[in-house]
Amino acid sequence: MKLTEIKAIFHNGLWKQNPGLVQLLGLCPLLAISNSAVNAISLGLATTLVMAMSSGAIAPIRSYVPNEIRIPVFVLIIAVLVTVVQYLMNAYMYGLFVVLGIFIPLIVTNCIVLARAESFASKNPPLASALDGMAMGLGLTAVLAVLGGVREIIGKGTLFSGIDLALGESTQSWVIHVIPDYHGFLLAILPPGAFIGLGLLIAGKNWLNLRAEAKQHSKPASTPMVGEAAQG
Amino acid sequence: MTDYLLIIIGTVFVNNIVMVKILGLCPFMGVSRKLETSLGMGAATTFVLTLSSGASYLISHYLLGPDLAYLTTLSFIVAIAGIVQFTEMVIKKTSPDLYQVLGIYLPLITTNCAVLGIPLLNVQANHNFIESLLFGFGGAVGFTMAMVLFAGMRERMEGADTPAIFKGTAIAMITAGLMSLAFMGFAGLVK
Amino acid sequence: MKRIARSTLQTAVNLAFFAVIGTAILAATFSLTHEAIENTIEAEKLKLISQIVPPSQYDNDILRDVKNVPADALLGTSAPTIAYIARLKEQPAAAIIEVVAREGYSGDIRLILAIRPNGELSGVRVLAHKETPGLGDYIDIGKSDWIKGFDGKSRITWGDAQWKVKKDGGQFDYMAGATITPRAVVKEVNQTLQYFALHRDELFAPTTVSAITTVTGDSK
Amino acid sequence: MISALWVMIALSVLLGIVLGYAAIRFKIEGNPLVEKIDAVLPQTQCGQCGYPGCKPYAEAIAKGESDINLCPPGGDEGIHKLADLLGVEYKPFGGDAQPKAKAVAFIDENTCIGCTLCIQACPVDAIVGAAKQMHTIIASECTGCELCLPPCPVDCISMDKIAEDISNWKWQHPVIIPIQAVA
Amino acid sequence: MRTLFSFHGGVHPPTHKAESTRTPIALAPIPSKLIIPLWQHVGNRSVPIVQVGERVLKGQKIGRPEGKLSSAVHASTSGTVSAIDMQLVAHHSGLPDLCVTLIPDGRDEWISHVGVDVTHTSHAELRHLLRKAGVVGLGGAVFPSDLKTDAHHHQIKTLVINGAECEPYITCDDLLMRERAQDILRGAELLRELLQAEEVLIGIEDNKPEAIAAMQLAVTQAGYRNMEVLCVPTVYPSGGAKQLIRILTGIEVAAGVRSTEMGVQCFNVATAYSAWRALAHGEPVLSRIITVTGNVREAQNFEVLIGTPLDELIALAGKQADTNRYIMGGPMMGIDLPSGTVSVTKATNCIIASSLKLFPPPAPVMPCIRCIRCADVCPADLQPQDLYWFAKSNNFGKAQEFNLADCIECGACAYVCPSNIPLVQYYRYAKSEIHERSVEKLAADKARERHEYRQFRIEREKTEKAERLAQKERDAAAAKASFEAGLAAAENAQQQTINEAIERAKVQAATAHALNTDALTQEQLAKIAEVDARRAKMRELAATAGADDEPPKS
Amino acid sequence: MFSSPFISQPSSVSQIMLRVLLALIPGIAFYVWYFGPAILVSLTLASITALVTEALMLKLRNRPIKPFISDNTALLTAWLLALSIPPLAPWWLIVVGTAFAIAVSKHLYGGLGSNPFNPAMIGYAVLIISFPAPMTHWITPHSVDGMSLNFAAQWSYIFSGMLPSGLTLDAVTMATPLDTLKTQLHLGQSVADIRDMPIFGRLAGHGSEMVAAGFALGGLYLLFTRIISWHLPVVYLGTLFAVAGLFHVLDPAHYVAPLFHWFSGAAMIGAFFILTDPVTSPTTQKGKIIFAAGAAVLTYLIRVFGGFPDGVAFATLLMNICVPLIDIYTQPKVFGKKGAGK
Ligand SMILES: Cc1cc2nc3c(=O)[nH]c(=O)nc-3n(C[C@H](O)[C@H](O)[C@H](O)COP(=O)(O)O)c2cc1C
Ligand SMILES: Cc1cc2nc3c(=O)[nH]c(=O)nc-3n(C[C@H](O)[C@H](O)[C@H](O)COP(=O)(O)O)c2cc1C
Ligand SMILES: Cc1cc2nc3c(=O)[nH]c(=O)nc-3n(C[C@H](O)[C@H](O)[C@H](O)COP(=O)(O)O)c2cc1C
Ligand SMILES: Cc1cc2nc3c(=O)[nH]c(=O)nc-3n(C[C@H](O)[C@H](O)[C@H](O)CO)c2cc1C
Ligand code: SF4
Ligand code: SF4
Ligand code: SF4
Ligand code: SF4
Ligand code: FES
Repeated sequence: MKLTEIKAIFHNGLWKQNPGLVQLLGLCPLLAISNSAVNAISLGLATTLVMAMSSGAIAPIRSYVPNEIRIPVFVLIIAVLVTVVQYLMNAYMYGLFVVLGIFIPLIVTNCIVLARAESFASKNPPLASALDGMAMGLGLTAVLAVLGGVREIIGKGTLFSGIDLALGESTQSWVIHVIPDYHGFLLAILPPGAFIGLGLLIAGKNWLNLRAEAKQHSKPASTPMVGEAAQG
Repeated sequence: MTDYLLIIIGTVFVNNIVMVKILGLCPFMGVSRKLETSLGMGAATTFVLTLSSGASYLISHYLLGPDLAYLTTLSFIVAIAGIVQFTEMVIKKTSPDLYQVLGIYLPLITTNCAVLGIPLLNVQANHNFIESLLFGFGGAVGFTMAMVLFAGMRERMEGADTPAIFKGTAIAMITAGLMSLAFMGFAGLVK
Repeated sequence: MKRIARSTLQTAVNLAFFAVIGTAILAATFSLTHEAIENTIEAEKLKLISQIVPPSQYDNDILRDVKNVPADALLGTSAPTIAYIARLKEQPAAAIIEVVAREGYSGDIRLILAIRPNGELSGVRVLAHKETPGLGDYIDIGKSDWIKGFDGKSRITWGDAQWKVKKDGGQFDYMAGATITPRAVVKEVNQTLQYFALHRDELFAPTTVSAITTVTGDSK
Repeated sequence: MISALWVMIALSVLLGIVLGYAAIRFKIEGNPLVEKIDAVLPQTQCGQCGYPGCKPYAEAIAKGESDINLCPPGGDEGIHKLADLLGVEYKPFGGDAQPKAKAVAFIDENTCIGCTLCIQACPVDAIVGAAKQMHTIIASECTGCELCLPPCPVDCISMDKIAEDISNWKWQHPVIIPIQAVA
Repeated sequence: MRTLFSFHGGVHPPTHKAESTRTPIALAPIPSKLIIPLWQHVGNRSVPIVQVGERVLKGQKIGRPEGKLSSAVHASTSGTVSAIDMQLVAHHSGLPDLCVTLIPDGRDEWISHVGVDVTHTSHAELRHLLRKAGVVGLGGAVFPSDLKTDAHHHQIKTLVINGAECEPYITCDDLLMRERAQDILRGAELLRELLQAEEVLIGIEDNKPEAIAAMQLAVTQAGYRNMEVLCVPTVYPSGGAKQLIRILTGIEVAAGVRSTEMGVQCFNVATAYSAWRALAHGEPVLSRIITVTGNVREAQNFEVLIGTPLDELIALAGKQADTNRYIMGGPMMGIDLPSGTVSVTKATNCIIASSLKLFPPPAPVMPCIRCIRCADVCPADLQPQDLYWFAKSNNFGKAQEFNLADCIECGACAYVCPSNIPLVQYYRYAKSEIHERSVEKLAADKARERHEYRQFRIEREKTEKAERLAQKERDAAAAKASFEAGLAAAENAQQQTINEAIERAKVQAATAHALNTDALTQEQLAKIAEVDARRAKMRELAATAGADDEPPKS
Repeated sequence: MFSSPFISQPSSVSQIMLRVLLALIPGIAFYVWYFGPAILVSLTLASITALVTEALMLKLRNRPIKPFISDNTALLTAWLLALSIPPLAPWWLIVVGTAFAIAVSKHLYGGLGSNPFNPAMIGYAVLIISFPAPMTHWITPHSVDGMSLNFAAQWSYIFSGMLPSGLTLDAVTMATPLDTLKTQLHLGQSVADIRDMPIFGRLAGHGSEMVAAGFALGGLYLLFTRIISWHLPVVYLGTLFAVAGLFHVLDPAHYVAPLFHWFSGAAMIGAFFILTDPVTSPTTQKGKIIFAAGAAVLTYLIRVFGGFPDGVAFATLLMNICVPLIDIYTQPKVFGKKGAGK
């Protein structure tokens, strides 16, 4: 694989076709679990793992699967991977497992996983597919992390609360109290806050895109020549 | 009887699957641009969800039992995928119009989290067969209702002077947020 | 017709093939993690129990020393639950019971209590509740220490008439604007103590490994 | 382990049978979507979309191989219609495709040598004429696709913009004069 | 006493009618030049039949009707044709259109004209005469009256004569009724005869007592039976044909339905008058009564020659210095005129000189707050706020679904809107976009069919060629004859479908063609004729050459 | 280019809104009379926040500020929001609520006329969900106990959270009558017992019933000036009366009389000022009737069986969601398509 290809895949996953902001897939965990940064990042990473593995696994076998059972076989593969992850978490990260709850098995039906399997892995070689799965997963994780962080700060005034669930008791002191003595704006950590937060993030992305576009358009106008003339 | 009624009210309004439980959002956002489309998608989902609730009850009680509980997710999702695929083929044949409208979203019912989420919640809550069916049906009706109402709002918002960066999905997302805020008003109606 | 049958069968075998592989992987994972999971769950339970009964106060295998507790109005339960019995040197140290306060502001509040043989509360914790965040959720240990107010109290400390929030003339604190929640909790804890008084001996009877004893039914 | 295998095999065989049967029983041919897309396209047959005509473009869209924003004659409106039809998000014109003002072709009679090359190029038979005779464009049939321009060896075909007059004049979207506070 | 009905909505703008009713109708002098538009009516533009430099007499036809839906145009006085060219006309677009410019010679010399005995002339003949005389609806719609008098085999019960004149400022019908009631009634009788209507109901708003009295008197004097003058409440737009029909008969005529289908027909009083003049006296429509009011020294009604330039007409009433623009028609439905050089047409019932004081510039436009005042006044029972919402966001499909077509553009909604939204402009915009789309759709369908036919033809040519080649081989192998027969049969079936397609294309092409030539300029018409001639020749050539690849349309 | 019509009735948005503001005055006057002037502080705070937010958003959206800021709608939103939250609420509460209402629920949608949700009610819902504690500390009316606060004390509580020494929050605030009713019923008391408590007056809460009457008075003014049509208030109050009446007749010990529901909480202000928001209510007559009846039923359900003491705000928002569909499915027949022309 060429470097440019890899770059393109990551640019796609992280920005251009970001699942959370652009494709609007995988929304449920994105919205439900993003009420704290730690939850958000943990689920994001679990999803990334599953996506990378499933895309990588589906790519080599795709040509042997007849069309009519394509989807059942794909979800079967995904489900196996998810269940494996679920059991590992259950055994070794129990606290997190309880918090993420039903959303771990629901990675199976996280639309973005199957969507990538269908639209990318079923057309590309294994390595690229695995990378694409990973990039998409990371894109989702990034949005999750931002959304989780913002919601946590506004909603509770803290950051990384519950980190001990993921990394063990000793990390309890890593929790940051961004705003001490804060009342807590509960809306932010309730479902409405999730929707509104994501809406604002999407708008923010639109804004950055628009600005980038405007810059591109105005470039020819601001050539050095003009600048010099203006100075002279 | 009232219990069953309460399950329906509970799943449709109080614990609306989209607005409160936050499941099934991708189709909720994706297929709600047009009223007709959302009605069609709602109908298809209701059918699949009710069916898969029943099927998953049978699977978990008669096929798996407590010993094989670790196969729950796997067996559910395989059954669901099968049901969806079957539905898709039937609709494609019998109603090309509906098929065209639902487009890429029909196969994606498989990945509507609600379709797996509800059977899993059924298992968690230890529902009996009828309760499972009602829970699935109520959840799907709630999903359809939320999506149809949302589609109505989105259609109206098309004419609004929305700021450019909010046009489209951003404002739709915020609307969904305010809808879910309103749905919090149902809190406590069914305990 | 034959064509249909053949292709149908082909599909079935195909799918079965993948299913077999998947199942095998899963089964392997399950058997590998099975034990670790059981251990984790037990550890979590012990951690919770240790909040209300310090580990130093018992020495038995508390998770195996259990009694079945049938549903009971005093406990607010509608299905049988399990009581764990703590013993120190074979002597009863505390009974740990899960109960439900049914009159919460927005639904049931699940509690776990540890009661010493003398009817004194060793500790109370909220397992799950749906009370309004920011208003009724101060019963949660994560939010405030209010729940610790039960420690060491018994029906001897205060008569039943005083097991009320201060606003209603009782002994328990509350936060202005949210009295429904503490009322429900206080009432349920008091009822559990009443239940304990009725069933004390059955709860503390020695447990044999072969037959888990059941505490007798409805106390009403 | 063994029972797990049996359960999953039973389940998947059952499903496989249902699906395998359905795949054949409910097979459908053709794609009604193409017709619907084609009905939205302007039928100018100009090929500016990069496909040899509207129908091929419609097929490409239906297959998901092509974007919906490539047909300049269809205009913004056309993209909106396609977006609605396919349930996807509207997007502005892609690449350098930009819609032009409507025009009809006009043959300069003095220069035309009657080579019939333009007749062969015109996708809608809007040019009449026989070999070595002067050719003429039936203005009412001409879609303005400009496909007849390149083949003409003497460059006698030009595109006339359709002028606005009372009969084809349209009301404009009211431009609200930016609200000024009237002092 | 007849019970009157009412319609939903309506508004009561200040009438401003008193200003122009103080003096009787005055005869406007012959102006220095007449600019007579050739397109003053609904339908196809009429075709000029005079040459530049030609001398014409008063009443001489200068434009002949083109096609069924069209009307004739006449010289309003005697004089010389000085130009046939594009001139600014009174139209919303502010664009020029084809006009005949006439320099009057001042002699006002009539072409020979005689009336007919209306009782002894066939209905068909009478209608033909109306068409020849250029009689069109003078109530504003300028629809050719000959077509309106044809009931298309429907039984007509009621003929409604519209004297409501509900728009503010306008008083031309009022004065016409006061001064020429008898001729109006004769015209009404004539129209009743043509339509075979049982009764004639004349509706006049109750703010015109003099006109009502005059008409009533005329009815009693003449002793018409089954003819009633009815006084209707003053509410805008009671003069809209549908609304007046509703008030007088209770019948509602839906959009897209001809009122004759429901047994009613409606004519304006001035139309009745001019119909009578045309048939009984042989006078084409050369002049009409026009109210000149607003910011003028002496508001008054004039009888004005069609084609009189606005400036000269205004001068008669006394132009004021602070006049900023003119409105043709009333303030609710009129047209903003681009300049004083445009001339009056058959549709001109009123000219309002405007000043900033009289018509202050519109207040700032605010967003719609959905207060539904507009819906409360809409006489068509529409939801103007929804139509606006859809029109604004170019959602034309929804606008159509919400019955945009039923909007009569009366402007009542915009009149009451607290947000000052130019609602009617939005509706007109949406309507014209919808119209254009339907035209484009037709064109696209036609193009598709032609393209498909062409592809089929090319395909066929290929197979034919291949076949010819194969034929030779097949000749040798005669044993395969049966196979060929099968092929021919298939070909036949195919041929049939092609023929059908060609037929369809022909029909469509014909209709589309008619649409397309609706509004061509003089030059365009000439060019088409030329091309047609050449094409005919070429077709001959092609036919002799034996080529069969001529396109399906001829 | 001008297009007809060239004349228009003299009326404007700001004038309509001004009249609605005026119509709120009787209710506010009673409020001050019974509960002290704290409400004036929150009205002022809300107004300032609303105007500042409105101006800021208009600037960000590149829209002219002057005509929009003077259309009075922001003030109206501010007042209605201020009237629906406890007057003693801390100052930041009202600032957050008003800013959210104007910025998110109004301007993100495109400002005046485009918002599908009632901004004031969004503000209220956000606050009661985010800050339930301060949102339940309602002021006790003067006449109920002697410990009412003077203006200075109210002022200092709003801005610093400090009460004069010797007073507890419990002493100067109380749950609203609706809330008290619910709590006491929960404790097993009967309606008759509860109504004997001093905080209740003849119809409903002492003092607050007069406030509601004041709003009804203003509402009648709006009806007579035809700023609102009768459909919404009449159907709303009628349905509320009918539903409450039904329950009351079936079980008077547990369900209060319908008039109590009319004069408690936000029922009156809701019927005349909130549901009637033209922007967020249906436009057709049939639609208005459905909207109002639905809102009434929801109000009752939430009040009596739900988790919030008052249901007006959530009922309004829930019905707001349905407005586009209601509008679509209740289109009146247009001229000529109504069948017989009678
Ligand atoms: C939205 C909302 C949520 C509430 N949630 C609770 C709650 O969870 N627990 C509670 O005890 N009171 C809650 N309340 C307050 C009760 O309605 C009631 O006012 C209070 O319990 C009575 O307390 P008091 O006796 O101190 O006035 C809530 C109130 C509101 C408005
Ligand atoms: C809103 C509106 C108002 C109208 N007002 C009048 C009117 O006052 N008097 C009138 O004769 N025609 C009026 N018309 C035109 C009538 O609808 C109708 O075209 C006319 O009465 C038919 O008669 P005609 O063909 O003789 O013109 C109005 C039309 C509309 C749409
Ligand atoms: C949406 C809304 C909700 C309201 N909720 C309450 C409430 O829960 N309690 C309250 O006392 N006043 C509330 N009000 C204010 C009342 O209209 C009014 O202020 C009155 O004093 C309260 O009446 P009550 O004491 O009978 O509840 C609310 C107002 C609005 C607009
Ligand atoms: C009768 C009437 C009632 C109104 N009610 C409200 C209301 O409840 N809440 C609100 O924010 N604005 C209200 N407004 C003001 C305005 O319509 C509202 O701010 C818009 O929703 C802003 O787009 C009302 C206006 C009128 C004329
Ligand atoms: S670009 Fe030309 S050929 Fe392509 S679809 Fe459009 S009109 Fe047809
Ligand atoms: S004449 Fe030329 S421009 Fe017109 S349709 Fe034919 S090829 Fe296209
Ligand atoms: S009158 Fe104006 S502001 Fe009111 S609803 Fe109609 S268009 Fe909107
Ligand atoms: S202009 Fe149209 S929408 Fe407006 S009132 Fe008249 S008929 Fe109704
Ligand atoms: S992630 Fe839940 S539906 Fe897509």
